[in-house]
Amino acid sequence: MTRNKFEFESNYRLLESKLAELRDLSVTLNCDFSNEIAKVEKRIAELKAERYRHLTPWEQVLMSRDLERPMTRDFVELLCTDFVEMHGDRLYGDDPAIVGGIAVFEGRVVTVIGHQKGKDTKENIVHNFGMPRPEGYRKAFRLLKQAEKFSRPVITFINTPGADPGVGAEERGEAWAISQLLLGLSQLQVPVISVITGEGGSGGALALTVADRILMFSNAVFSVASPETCASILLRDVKRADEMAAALKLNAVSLKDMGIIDEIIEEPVMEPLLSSQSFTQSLRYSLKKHLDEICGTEIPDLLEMRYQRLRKIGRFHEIQ
Amino acid sequence: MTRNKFEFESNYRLLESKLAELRDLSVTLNCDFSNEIAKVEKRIAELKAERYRHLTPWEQVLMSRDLERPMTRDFVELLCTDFVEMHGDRLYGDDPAIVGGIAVFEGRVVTVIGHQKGKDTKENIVHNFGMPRPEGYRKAFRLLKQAEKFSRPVITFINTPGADPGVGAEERGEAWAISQLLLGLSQLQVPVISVITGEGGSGGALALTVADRILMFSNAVFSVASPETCASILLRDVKRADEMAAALKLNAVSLKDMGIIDEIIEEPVMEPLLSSQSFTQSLRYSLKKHLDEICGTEIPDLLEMRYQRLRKIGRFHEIQ
Amino acid sequence: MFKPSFKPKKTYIDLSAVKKTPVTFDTREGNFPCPACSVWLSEAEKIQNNDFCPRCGYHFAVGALERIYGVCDENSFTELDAGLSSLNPLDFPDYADKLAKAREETILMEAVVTGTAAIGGHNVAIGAMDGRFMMGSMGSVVGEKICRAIERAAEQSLPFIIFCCSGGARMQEGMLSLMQMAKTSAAVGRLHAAGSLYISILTHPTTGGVTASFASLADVIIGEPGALIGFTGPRVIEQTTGQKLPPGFQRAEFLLEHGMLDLIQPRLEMRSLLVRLLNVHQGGNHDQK
Amino acid sequence: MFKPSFKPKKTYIDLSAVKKTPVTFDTREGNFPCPACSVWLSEAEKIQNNDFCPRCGYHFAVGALERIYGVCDENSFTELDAGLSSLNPLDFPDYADKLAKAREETILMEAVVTGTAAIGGHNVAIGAMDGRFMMGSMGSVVGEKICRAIERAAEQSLPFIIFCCSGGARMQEGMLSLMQMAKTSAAVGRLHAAGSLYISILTHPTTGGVTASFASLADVIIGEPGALIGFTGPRVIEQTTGQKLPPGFQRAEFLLEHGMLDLIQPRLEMRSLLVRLLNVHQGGNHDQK
Ligand SMILES: [Zn+2]
Ligand SMILES: [Zn+2]
Repeated sequence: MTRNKFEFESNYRLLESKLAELRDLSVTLNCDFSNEIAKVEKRIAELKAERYRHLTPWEQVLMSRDLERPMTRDFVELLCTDFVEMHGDRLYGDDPAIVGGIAVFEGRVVTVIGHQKGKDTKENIVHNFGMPRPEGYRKAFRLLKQAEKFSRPVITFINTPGADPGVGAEERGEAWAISQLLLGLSQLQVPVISVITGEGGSGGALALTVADRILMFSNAVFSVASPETCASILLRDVKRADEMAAALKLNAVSLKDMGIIDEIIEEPVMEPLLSSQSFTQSLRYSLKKHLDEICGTEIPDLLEMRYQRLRKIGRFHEIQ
Repeated sequence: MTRNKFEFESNYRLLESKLAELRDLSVTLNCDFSNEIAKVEKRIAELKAERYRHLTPWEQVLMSRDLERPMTRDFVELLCTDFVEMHGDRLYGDDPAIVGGIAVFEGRVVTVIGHQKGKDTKENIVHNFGMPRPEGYRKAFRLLKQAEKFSRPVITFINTPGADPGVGAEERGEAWAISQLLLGLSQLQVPVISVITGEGGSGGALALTVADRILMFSNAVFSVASPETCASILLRDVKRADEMAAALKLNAVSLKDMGIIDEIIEEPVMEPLLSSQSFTQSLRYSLKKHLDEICGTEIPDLLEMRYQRLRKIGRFHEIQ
Repeated sequence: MFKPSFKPKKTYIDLSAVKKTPVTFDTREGNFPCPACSVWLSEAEKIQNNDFCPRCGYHFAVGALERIYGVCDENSFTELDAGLSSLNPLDFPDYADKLAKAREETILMEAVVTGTAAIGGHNVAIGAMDGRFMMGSMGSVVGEKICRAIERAAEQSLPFIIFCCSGGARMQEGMLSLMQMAKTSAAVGRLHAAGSLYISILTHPTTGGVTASFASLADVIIGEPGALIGFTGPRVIEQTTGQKLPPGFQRAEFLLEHGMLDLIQPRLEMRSLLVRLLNVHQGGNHDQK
Repeated sequence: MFKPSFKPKKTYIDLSAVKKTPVTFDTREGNFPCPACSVWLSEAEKIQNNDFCPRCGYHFAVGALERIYGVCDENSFTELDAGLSSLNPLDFPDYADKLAKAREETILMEAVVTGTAAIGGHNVAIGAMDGRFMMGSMGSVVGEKICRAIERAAEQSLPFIIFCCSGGARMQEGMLSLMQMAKTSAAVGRLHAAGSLYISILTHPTTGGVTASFASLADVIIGEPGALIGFTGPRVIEQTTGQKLPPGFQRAEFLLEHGMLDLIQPRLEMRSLLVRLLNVHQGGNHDQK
C-alpha cells in the first residue's frame, strides 16, 4: 500500500524524509548518532502504525474502497479448491459485477457468491465497478436455489458501492431483484455466512448479506448510504462526507456494538491483506468455525434464528 | 362469416346467384315455380352446411387462424365474472400476446391464462399476432405459481401461431421460458385444464397446454409445426402446405384418436362461435364438468395422472 | 434520548381532524403549479377536487389516514402499535429536531400508520405510509410497525394491504434503518408461507429501500397513475450516468410496461378494486359492496 | 408398419467400428471448407485433429458414441434401451425411407444413445444425441429413451448427463413428436425432485423443441465453443423478421453473455470439467482423475 490514500500519510512521509536528510548530514559531517536516529526512526514507524490502527471512519471508507483489496475471486482462490464458476440468470444476462459458483472449502462443498470489482479502470468497466444490475442479483438467486437443492452451505463476499444506478437497471426491476434476494435468503434452507470485505454499500450490498453469521474486515464499512450521499442530501455539502462517515456509525466496531455483525477480522497494518499470514489464517479459521457451528444446527432452528436475528434489529420507544 | 375463406365458398356463391337469376326470370316471365325453387335453395344450403361440416385439414388450419374467432378475453367475458387482469413478469416486461388474471367461473375462483391476438392489423401488432415473447411465458409462470399459492384451478386458452421468432425473444431465452413452463405445469399443485380454441402452433402453444384435461374446438388445430413450415422443409415447396396439413394429423378428431386431447367441442356451422347458444353452452358445460372432476381429485393423484398422461405418449417398436 | 411529549392516539382517529392538517408535501402557501400539467391551483381547489388536479387528473399526495379511510368500510379501522416512536439511536445531528417537526406538522407519530380494518366486509391488516413525515423514510419504527402488521396478518390469516410512499431508508438511523429492508422482507416471507393474500399499492413516490423490500414482494402490486416508482431516484441516475432519462421514466405506466406492476388503478377506484380482489380471494361468493 | 430389419446392438458397442463411420453431417466427399474459417480440409485431416479445425479450432459435429466415449471411464458404458426403434405412426410420406437411410448411414437405431457409465469413478446415467440421424430430431423414440434415462437417474440417485444436438421436433411424427417436449420436461421435474444432479451439454446445433424442453432445464448448462443454440433457427428468424442477425447471434458465447449458459467448455476439456463437477457434487472428497 504505497499510494497516498490519506492526508496523514504525507506528514509521515515528510518526517521520514526530514530524518533521512538528518542522517545524510550526519554522515557528511562525520558525526555519528546513528543509534539515536534508529530510535527516532522506530518511534516514527510506531506512531505511523498506531495511526493506521486508528483510522477515522472516513479513512476507513476510503480504505474499504481501495481497489487493491482482494475481491471475491481472490478469496475463492485463497480459501477454496475445485472452484467452478457459474454464469447467468437464465433470463436476461450475465452480470460480471457478481461472481458465483461452487467450490470446496475445508472439505465442505459450498456455493460462493460475491461482488467483483476490477483492479484498474479497464477491468472496472467490465465489472461495472462492482455495482450489480438486476441480472446479477437474479444470478445470485438462481445459484442460491441450486445450493438449496443440493444442501450446500453458502458463503457471500460483500464489496460493492451499491446497486447499479442506471436506466437499464431500473427498467429491469433493480428493486424487484433485490427484494427477491432479501426474502429468498431469509428462507433459504441451507446455512449462509456473509463476509463484508470492503465497501458495504446500501441495499445493493444488503441483498447478499442476509445470513446466519456476518463477519466483517476491520476496515470494511457497511452503510445505509454513502457518506457523500448523506452529506449532499442532509447537509447539502458533499465535502462534509467525513462528518457523515462518523455520524453514520458505519464501521465494524460500531456495527458489532449494534448487533448487526458477529465478528471482526482484524486487518494487518500497512501490509496487503493476502500477504499477511495471520490475517488469512484468522479469516479461514473464523469462516470454518462459524460454518461448523451453523452447519451443525437443524435447518428449522437455523431459519428461526435467522429470522429472529433480523426481527430484533431496530431501536424505538414504545408506550403500551 | 361472410368473407371468402375457402375456395369452395365461391362455388356455392355461384350456385346461389344463378338460382337468384332463375327466380328473377320466373317473376319477370310470370311463371310461378317458387315452391320448386325453395326446394333447390334448401338443398344447396344443406350441401353447403355439409361441406362446412367436413372441412379438409387445410381448411381447418385456415379456419383456426380466423381473426374473427373469439380470443382469451372474449372467453373470459363469456364464461367468467369479476375478472382482474394481472400484468407483467416482474423481470423484464408485460407481453400483450398472453393475457392472464383471476376470475370467477361457475362459482369457482380460477386463474385464467391464454393467448391474445388482435381483431385487425393494428391490434395484431399490439398483440404481436398472438406470438408470445419470453416475458409472456414468464408472466404465465408467475401467475401459475400464484394460482398454486392460493389453490386456484387454472384454465388456459390456446390460440397462437407459435412463439415469437424474433432476435429479442432469442436473446432473452425463448427456449428457457418455454421449458420452464412445461416443467412448471407438470408439477403445479392445482388442477389445470386447457382449451385449444384456434391455432395450436408448435412449442409456443404446448407451453400452456400441459394439463389434466385438454378440450379442443372442432375446427381448431394443434401441430408440431405449421403445414407451411413442413412443406417448405420436407417438400421444399411451401405451396404444398395442404398436403402437409393432411399428413400431420393436426385436427381435433385425429388428436383425440391419438389420446392427446380429451374432448371436442363442436363448433356451429356458418355462425360466429359466440352467437351459437348451443356452442357456448357446451363449452361452459364441458369446462365445468371436467373442472369438477379434476377439482375432486387429490393433488398427488392428479399429479401422478398428469405425469402418466404425458409419459405414455409416443409410439415405437421395442425389442427386449 | 428523545421522549415523545404527548401520548400517542390509540385506536380510532377522527378523520375530520386529520383533514385540517395542511398537506405540506406537494404544496406551498397560496397558489402552486400542478407538477404534471403546470396549471396554477389553490389548496382549496385541490381539496375540493379530492386531491386531484382538476385539469389533468394528477394524483396529489395524501396522508396515511386519508388513504386508509379512502378504502376501508366506515368506522372499521382500528389503529395498532400507535405507541411506537423513534429514538435517535446514533445521536445523529438534527435528527431529533426533524422528528419533532414532522410530528408537529403531521399530527402523526411516524411515517406509517397500521392497524386492522374491513374492506367490503372482509377483515384485513392494513397500513399506509405518509410522505409528509420525513419523506416517508423507513427507520426502526416504520420497519417495526410494518413487521408487526405483517406478522399479525400471517397469524390471523388476514390479507395484508399496504399503501407505500417513501423516499427510502432513513439515513439518520444508519444501518438500523437499512436492516429494516431485510427485516420486513423476511416477514413477507412468513406471510407468503402462511398463505395470506398480500396487496401492495405503490403511490407517488415509492423509491429506495421500500421499493427494494416489502413493497415489491406482494402477490398483487398496484400502481397509482403517474406515481414515481423505482430504486435509485431520477436525479441521482441523471447525475451519475449523465444520461437523459426517457420520457415517463419510472412512472407507474412505465413500470407496468416493464412488467413490474400487475395493474394501475386511479385512486377513486381503488376501493372497488380492493373489494373485488378480496371477494375473489375469498372464493367469489361475496357480493360486491 | 415398419419393423427393423436387424437386431439392434445391446450393451457394449465397439468404438473402433463407430470411428469408421463417415461423418456425413458436416462434410462432403473429398475436400470441404471449415464452416467457421473457410480453410479447406480433408476428412483425414479433420479426424487426425480430433474433429477440430486445425486452423481455428472449430468443433466439428461428432457422433453420439464418440461423445460418450470421449468423457466416460474406459469400458464403463453400458447402452440401455437399445431395442427401441421408430415406427411411422402417422404413415407420413417418405418417413420410413428416411429412417432406413439414417440407420444405414449411422449404424444407429435412433438419434440418441443412452445408458449408464462411470466418469472419474462416479456412476452416471448418460445420453448423447447424434445430429447425423435425421438432424437429431426428437420423435417418440428419442423422447422415450431420454425419459427412461432420466427416470433411471431419479430412481437410482444418479447424476444425469446429456449431450444435446438437435434440429428440433421430428415433424414426421406430428404431435406425438411435439408432446415429447412436455414428456421429457415432466421427467426432468421428477429428476430435480429426487435431488439428482443434472448436467446438459449443448453442442452444435441445439435448436427447437429440444432446447425448449429438457436441454434447458439442467442444474448446470454447458455450451461447446461456437455451438449454435436457440429456439427458432437463424434462417427462419431472418426470413420472418427481415432483420439482419447480429454477429455471433445464437452462438454459445452469445448465449453465455445473455445469461443462458453456466459456462463454455472446449470439447477436449469436457471430461475434466465433468469429473470436477461430479467430484464437487459428491462432497469434494474424491481425487480428480
Ligand atoms: Zn395537472
Ligand atoms: Zn476453421
